[in-house]
Amino acid sequence: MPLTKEQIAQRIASELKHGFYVNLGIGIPTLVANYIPPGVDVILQSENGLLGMGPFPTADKVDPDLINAGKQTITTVKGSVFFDSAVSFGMIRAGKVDLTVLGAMEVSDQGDIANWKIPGKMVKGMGGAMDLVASARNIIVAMMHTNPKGESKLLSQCELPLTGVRCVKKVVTDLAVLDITPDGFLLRERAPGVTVEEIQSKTAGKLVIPAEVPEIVL
Amino acid sequence: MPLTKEQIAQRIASELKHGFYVNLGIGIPTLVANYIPPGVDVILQSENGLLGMGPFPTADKVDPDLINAGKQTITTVKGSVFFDSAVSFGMIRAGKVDLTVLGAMEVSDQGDIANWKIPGKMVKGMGGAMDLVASARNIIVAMMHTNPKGESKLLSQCELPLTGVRCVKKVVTDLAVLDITPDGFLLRERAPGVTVEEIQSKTAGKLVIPAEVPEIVL
Amino acid sequence: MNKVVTGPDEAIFDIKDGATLMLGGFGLCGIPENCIAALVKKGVKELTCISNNAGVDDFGIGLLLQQKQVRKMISSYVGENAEFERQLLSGELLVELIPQGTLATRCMAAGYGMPAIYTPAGVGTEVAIGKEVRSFSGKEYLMEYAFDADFAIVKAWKGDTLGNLIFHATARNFNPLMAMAGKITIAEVEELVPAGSLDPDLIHTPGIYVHRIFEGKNYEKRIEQLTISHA
Amino acid sequence: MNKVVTGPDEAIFDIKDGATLMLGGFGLCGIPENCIAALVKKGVKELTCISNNAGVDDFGIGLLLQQKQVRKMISSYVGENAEFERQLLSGELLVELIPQGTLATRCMAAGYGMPAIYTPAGVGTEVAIGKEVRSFSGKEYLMEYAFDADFAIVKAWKGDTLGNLIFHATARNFNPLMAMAGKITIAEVEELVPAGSLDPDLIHTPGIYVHRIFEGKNYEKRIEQLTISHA
Repeated sequence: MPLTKEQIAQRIASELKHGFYVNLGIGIPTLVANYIPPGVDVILQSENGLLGMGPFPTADKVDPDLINAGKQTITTVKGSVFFDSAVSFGMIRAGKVDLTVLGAMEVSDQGDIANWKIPGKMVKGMGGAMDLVASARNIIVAMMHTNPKGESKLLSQCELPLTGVRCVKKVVTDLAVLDITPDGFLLRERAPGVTVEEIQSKTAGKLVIPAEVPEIVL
Repeated sequence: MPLTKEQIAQRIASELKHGFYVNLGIGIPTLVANYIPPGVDVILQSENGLLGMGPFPTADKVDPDLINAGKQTITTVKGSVFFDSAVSFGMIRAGKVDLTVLGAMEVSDQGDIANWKIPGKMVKGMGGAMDLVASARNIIVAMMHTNPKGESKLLSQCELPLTGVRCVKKVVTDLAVLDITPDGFLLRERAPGVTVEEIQSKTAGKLVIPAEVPEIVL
Repeated sequence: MNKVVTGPDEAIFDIKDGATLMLGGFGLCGIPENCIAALVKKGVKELTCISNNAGVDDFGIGLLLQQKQVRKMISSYVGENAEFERQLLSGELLVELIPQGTLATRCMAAGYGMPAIYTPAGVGTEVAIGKEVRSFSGKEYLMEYAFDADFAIVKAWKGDTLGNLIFHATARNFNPLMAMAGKITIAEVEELVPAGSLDPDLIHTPGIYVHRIFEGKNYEKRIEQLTISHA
Repeated sequence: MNKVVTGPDEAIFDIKDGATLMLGGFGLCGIPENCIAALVKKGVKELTCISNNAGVDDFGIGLLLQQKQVRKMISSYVGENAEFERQLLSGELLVELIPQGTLATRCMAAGYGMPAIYTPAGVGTEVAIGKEVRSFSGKEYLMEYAFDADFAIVKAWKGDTLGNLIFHATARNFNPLMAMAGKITIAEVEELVPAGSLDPDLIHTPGIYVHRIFEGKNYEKRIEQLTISHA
């Protein structure tokens, strides 16, 4: 059974370590916040200028001055702090954020990522994605293994315009957990019941398959 | 009669305009604050991180956390603001400070200034002087016209190591007020009773003497 | 010294056709609502706007777009705006998309008197085209220039008569950076207080950067993505 | 998450001979008194200290100089210290003098992940020797590199258990810049409060930059130039 989006988020959440500062992108990455393991304290950064992002507010607590990078109304947690956008991207650029999780349209087996522009479609912009991928020490991509047409999103070369080069460290899809290594995608884990052959057939980039590929444990 | 140091400060104070942000260096420049004309509001910047510097404190108001760039205990005025040293030199570099007044050992007729180092003597450092002279939009030097040996401090070339090049706009000494122009020192005013000939004889750099050189009015 | 003007019309009186403006805000959060309304009323055209986003169809910078007052947007993300898309596709509007951190840092550079900065954002992408790439300690960076804006228009929470500003929550965003960066900086604030009312330790923007300030009226503070937790 | 350590000895436990340290403060104002005392007690040697000044003979960094623990000072102004002068003239101590704004901005660059910055300070002077000079819009600038410090040791007024810091008056100076710049940042504070006690709008240094924090004791806050007005 391929993982659901929630399960992808849950698997990524198990990568979180106590004391991590984490930036979660829009989409599946946002869901990671729902699965932070007990006993693991992490602080969420929102690149518009907040450390210590809390859950969405109840209706009576909505503050229009308090939003996340997806422009959603949010709350703060104890010990949160606000800052301007230069400080925010400064801490990202300086490698102070321990983990960045973001979605992608394509990832290459060298760790390149494309997630901002489709030629021929209206381009809305890269927002903070290029800064995040160029600077973060540890980047995990959360995405479906294939696009709606069934084509692999794990390629030898990205075909879409790049967001960043050689930056992704790990990819978690509905089918597998893969590390980016000098030899290509290293297949670490597979979704329960999903075969290595299926993953191989849906991975267009170079795939390294170890002798043992355990199932993902959630 | 040559001007006293206080009178040099007083003459420089007449250059202040309402609304100016001003940085005053150590020595004679500090005295300028005592002669700010009535009706002229200026805000004093101290480059260690303060806008809105007030006078020295009375004994009961001394705060060791509140000092100026000369490390003297000071006070604040209404509307003052503290900031870090990068912001402080950022506002200097960005040309937000309207006027900088500082002392010098030598000034050249091209506006070069030397005020931080004497070869053979213990060098304490340039502090913020190089930043100030490289960035300030308007720099007035306050100094004696000659050194203790009677040698001119207004030269065609500075002999001491430079603090900055082509930056000084005006020099006020005990003998004269001089603008730095492409043609050299332009003699604007002379101290009461001091002759143009005396100023000429004590100015080693190129001196441009207009037909009329009025006395300084304090 | 007193930097207080009567209101947005006086604050923007000398903004002319063809001016380059920085406008604070992230989405609709922390935008200078009063000044945007005054710019619409004044009808200045051919503006270049440096702002992280371009508003929505009927609010924020979208109001300027509706009146075709904007010639060029310099932004990191410009979605949620149908009129914007129409003008872009028809060629009436130019858009320069730049990474959000680069946008912020180019504002900061201007405020700090630094002519250019180096950032890794965009290396190896189309953002790097035509730019100097330079390697430091084995990592590649793009050189990006400081912005050069005629006016910065920002929104603060509190401000005093000397132009000292304090921002609230994530409405801070680009506002303090742009405040530092404008040749002329205009600040509209929710509450204007006498000089001396703000704690000098806790001011975000020193007044030296602010040339005109006024207390704005009728802040709508529209929310772009109202997201509620049912707890 | 809790960054609180028991005191200065634990805070500096892994600082070793030959380390590069940033030390906050301007003169004796806002210096990390407790950590300096602990460094003297620990006796680490061959330190490179990046600090605007070098203290006085018997206080501040002067205490480290007395014990000959410093190999190199990187400062903008180093007067008021006879032992310093003796070691410098004897060749025991190396000194690199750099303009104060350059010092501040090289700290900031490190904190912002910018490998280098451009500043006009020092153009045409001996400070420019060996440095890249580059012209932007007709004005010359020096390229200066970001600092690379193993530890930053700063002093704040208040701090919380997550490392968020607030500074007081001109004791702020280089402290927030160095706090951002250290690979490991140690903060000593006059008052340590629980996370959530500080207003999130009014924090100067976000805790992400701070790795260890403790409430210091017995601050002497010596005044270098007591100057009184007899009014």
